[in-house]
Amino acid sequence: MTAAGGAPRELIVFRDVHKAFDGKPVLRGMNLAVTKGEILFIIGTSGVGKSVTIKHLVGFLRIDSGEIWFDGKRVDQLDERGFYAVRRRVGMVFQNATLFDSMTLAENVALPLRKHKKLRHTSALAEAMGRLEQVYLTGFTDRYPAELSDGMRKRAAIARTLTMEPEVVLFDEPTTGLDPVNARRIDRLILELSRSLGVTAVVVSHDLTSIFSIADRVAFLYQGQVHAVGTPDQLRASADPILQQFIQGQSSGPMETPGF
Amino acid sequence: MIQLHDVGVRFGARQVLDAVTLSVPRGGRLGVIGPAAAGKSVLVKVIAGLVAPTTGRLVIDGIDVTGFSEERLAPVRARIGMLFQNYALYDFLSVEGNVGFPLVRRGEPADRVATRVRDRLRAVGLAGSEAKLPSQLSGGMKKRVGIARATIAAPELVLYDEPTAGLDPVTTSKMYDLLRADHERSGATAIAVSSDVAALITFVDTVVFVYQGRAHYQGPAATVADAPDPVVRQFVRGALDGPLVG
Amino acid sequence: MIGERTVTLVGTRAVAVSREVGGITILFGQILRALLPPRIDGRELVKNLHKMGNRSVPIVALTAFFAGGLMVVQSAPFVKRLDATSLAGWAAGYAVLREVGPILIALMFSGRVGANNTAELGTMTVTEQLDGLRALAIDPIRYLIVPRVVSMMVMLVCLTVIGDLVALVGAAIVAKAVLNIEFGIMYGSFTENLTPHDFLHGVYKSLAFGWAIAVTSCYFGVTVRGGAVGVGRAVNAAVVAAAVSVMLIDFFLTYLNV
Amino acid sequence: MKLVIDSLFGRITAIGVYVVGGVRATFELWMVFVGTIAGIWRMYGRRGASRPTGALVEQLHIIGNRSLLFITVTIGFIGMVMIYQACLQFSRSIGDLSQVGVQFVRLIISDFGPTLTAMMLATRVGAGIAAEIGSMKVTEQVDALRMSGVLPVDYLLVPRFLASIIMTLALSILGAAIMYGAGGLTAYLSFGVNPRIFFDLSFVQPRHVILGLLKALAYGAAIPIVSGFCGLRARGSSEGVGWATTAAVVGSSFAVISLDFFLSVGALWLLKGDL
Repeated sequence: MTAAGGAPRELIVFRDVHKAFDGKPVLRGMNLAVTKGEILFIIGTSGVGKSVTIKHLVGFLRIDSGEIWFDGKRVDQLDERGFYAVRRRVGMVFQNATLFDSMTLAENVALPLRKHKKLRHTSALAEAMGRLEQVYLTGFTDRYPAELSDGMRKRAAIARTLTMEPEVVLFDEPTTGLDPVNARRIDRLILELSRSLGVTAVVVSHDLTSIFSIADRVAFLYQGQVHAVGTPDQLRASADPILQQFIQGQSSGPMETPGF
Repeated sequence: MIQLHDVGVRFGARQVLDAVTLSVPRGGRLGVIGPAAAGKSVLVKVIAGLVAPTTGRLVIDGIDVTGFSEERLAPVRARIGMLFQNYALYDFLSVEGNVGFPLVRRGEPADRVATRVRDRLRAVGLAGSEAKLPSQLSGGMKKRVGIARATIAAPELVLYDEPTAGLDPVTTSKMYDLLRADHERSGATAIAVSSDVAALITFVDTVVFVYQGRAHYQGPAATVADAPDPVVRQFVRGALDGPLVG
Repeated sequence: MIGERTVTLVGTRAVAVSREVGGITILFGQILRALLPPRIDGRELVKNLHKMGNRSVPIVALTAFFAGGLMVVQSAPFVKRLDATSLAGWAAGYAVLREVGPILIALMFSGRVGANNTAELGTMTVTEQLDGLRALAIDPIRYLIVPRVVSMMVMLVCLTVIGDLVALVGAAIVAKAVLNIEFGIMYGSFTENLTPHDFLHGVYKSLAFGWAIAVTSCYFGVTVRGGAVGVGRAVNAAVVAAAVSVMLIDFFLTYLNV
Repeated sequence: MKLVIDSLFGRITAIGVYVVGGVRATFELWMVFVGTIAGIWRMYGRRGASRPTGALVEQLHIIGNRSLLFITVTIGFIGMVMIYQACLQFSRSIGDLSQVGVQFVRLIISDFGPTLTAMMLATRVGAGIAAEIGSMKVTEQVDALRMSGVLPVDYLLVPRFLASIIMTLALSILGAAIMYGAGGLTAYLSFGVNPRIFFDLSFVQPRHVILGLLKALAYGAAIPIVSGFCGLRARGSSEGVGWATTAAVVGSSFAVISLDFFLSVGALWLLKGDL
């Protein structure tokens, strides 16, 4: 079943997306729409397909069937070269930051500046310093990623993604494994870039504190579909027992957790 | 059960732990918390005897094991079980081989080992996965195999290095249910390291806050969010402004 | 005699090998495509040239020294029996320049630089740094692979030239120490009996070896799966594949006598 | 002037650090060797000691059987190339190819057979051992072994050490045979050398065979020790394993070449040039 209709009005639309790995279905007819400028959280248990969902949008994974639309254009059928145009507008911050470990923080941030804005190395470095200041990393610009904490690496990765001046930023588990203070720092950064730069943020997470402090809307993924979607307050007020079990972190309840 | 006197560990020029004094009573449950790279994992490895302290003394159950050779440590280690951060499952052995390994190495007869393995796997909810290889399991399942292996030889002390890292809230709370049930039955001493403080304090009775290589604060788990120390308070609550460095 | 299992085993092996060969060919095609137009990232190229060259000089020099010395030791009984000291330099020089030098240096280079390259790219692959590049709309082949392939080819040729020199010096020193042949006689023996073609034959070979080592090491690096274990396996596979391709190329180039 | 002295001083310090590191690594390498020998005694020398049956057989299979194809292909090709070059050389200078086979077989048995086989094994087996042990080290499996009261050297290195010695000896003999055969074939096909003249074993002496086997034994012992040592030194995560594997390939190849050099020179000296 393919959803009918032309180009959607929302910025990003997933329509009836199916994806299986080695015959095991992960996404089973998922539908989701992202509005311009919002902070949307995709939440759910481990292995439910949250990261898989966002990786489809930038072409790291290919869907089995369905449609993905970005800014009025269908993107799921593009080839690798075609996706480079999408990736200039959609940035991605990976779970493990993916800084290049042979480069200092400043060189990391300078690389996309050099490649896309055609800046010379020295001026790219100068601009990179400024960008790192914005994510509170002044004084660490000459360090290598291995010398920094996870939280710092993630902030540098955010700065590097922002050099592309993307319209959308995808965050893959930005606070997983961080201690509470560093987790809240990342939350603050996401909020800042959404409010001051107008960037649309799609955040994959199961950090309950983040969800209830910065999300505009939340999509709860369960058994390969969007089980519930709404503002944090709407989710809290929902009577759905599975959703309630998840957002309260209870061990007993009707939810099936195949990953446990 | 465990006593650390002025323990310091130095890796090259880096002082990882500095004058840590700590004691855990038999049957106690200690949670180790603190910022990244503060020395939490190293502290656990010192207790397991995997990292030799540069200075200070380590006493396990009244025996001063400081400076013991690998061979002399073996009988001490036989009383300790450990869940490693990345599971450390032997990738060339099946689940059954992994869980039974500590018993097989002690020369227990095969049928006794098989019974114990089945027993343990049932306790962690993995009955029927005996023949699988670690690469066929999810993260949560690997952690539970690790727990089964750590506890199969009925250790008096179990060390858990990040038992819930990367798990979602529901799985996390199921994991702690499992640990709680296990320890209530066995009465073994437990030491757990975790960066998920909120979930950890549902399992442990005391916490130690490791900060800049030192045991900065120690107190009851239930009230750690209201600890008198402002650094601890800021850390546990995740407040952005405060005296915490790093 | 040959059981069904053996046949199956050989079959699976053959399929696996042809899959790798196919993958390497595809990567080679992609590299060629990325070279048109040739926009190589200068910083990466310089960095790799420096790293790959400097890092390997000591080990290549030591290997070459031993190789040169060994050739003299091996020819010693022959030379003694014929009492033809003037032949010692010729025998050692010919073997070193044409075969032993290029091959041993290529094997060492494959271990030092090729394996290291696989490990680096492999680590970047498993820690998603390659995807990180793609997410920044930078083509990993153009940005990462091409400079490495070019650097390896250039550097292996340079190292072979250096290695040849060191090996001849090593041969002369060992000849003096073991057979008591004067340096002057050795020098004369080298210059009289060896042609530039002998030297160039080795250099041409090393260019092809460099290409083979570069493409195989990059291929096994970017196709790593499964964390630390995968990286180790990839490095292992890369050095094995490099050794096989070096031997195969050597065989064909020898017969062509380029 | 002060600047020059400072920079010189810095250089000397750097070299000093390098040398100290090298000496320490050599010492640790030696300790791994001693530990492995002690491990053999612990596992096989005492009555009732725990012997992991199957581990040795498995390693024999991995190191030996699985290298067969690789060794056959590489050694076969290099054998053909070497005899081709030698024939070219002989026909260019002496013009008489009847001596090629006689000289070649002596070289193969006492040197090229074991050495080139070991060079190939250093690549395949050395990298394999370091990759396996290195990834066990960084994923804390080695620590898990220690927690179960197992000495990592006994469990991981001893079977590989014994298997490597046995299999390097066996594969060296095979490698020499393949080289000789491939060489004879090439000499016949490309230069028309009569196989009956080529395959003339009358000049082979027991000392050539002994030297060749001695070399194979030394290589077989050195490869697993160097590679296991590199694996056990791995740190970090995947980059640590990569480093260990690289170091193992370079280290064990270099060990083969330098052992060859010293054993050859030693034999030459011992036999007063009559090798």
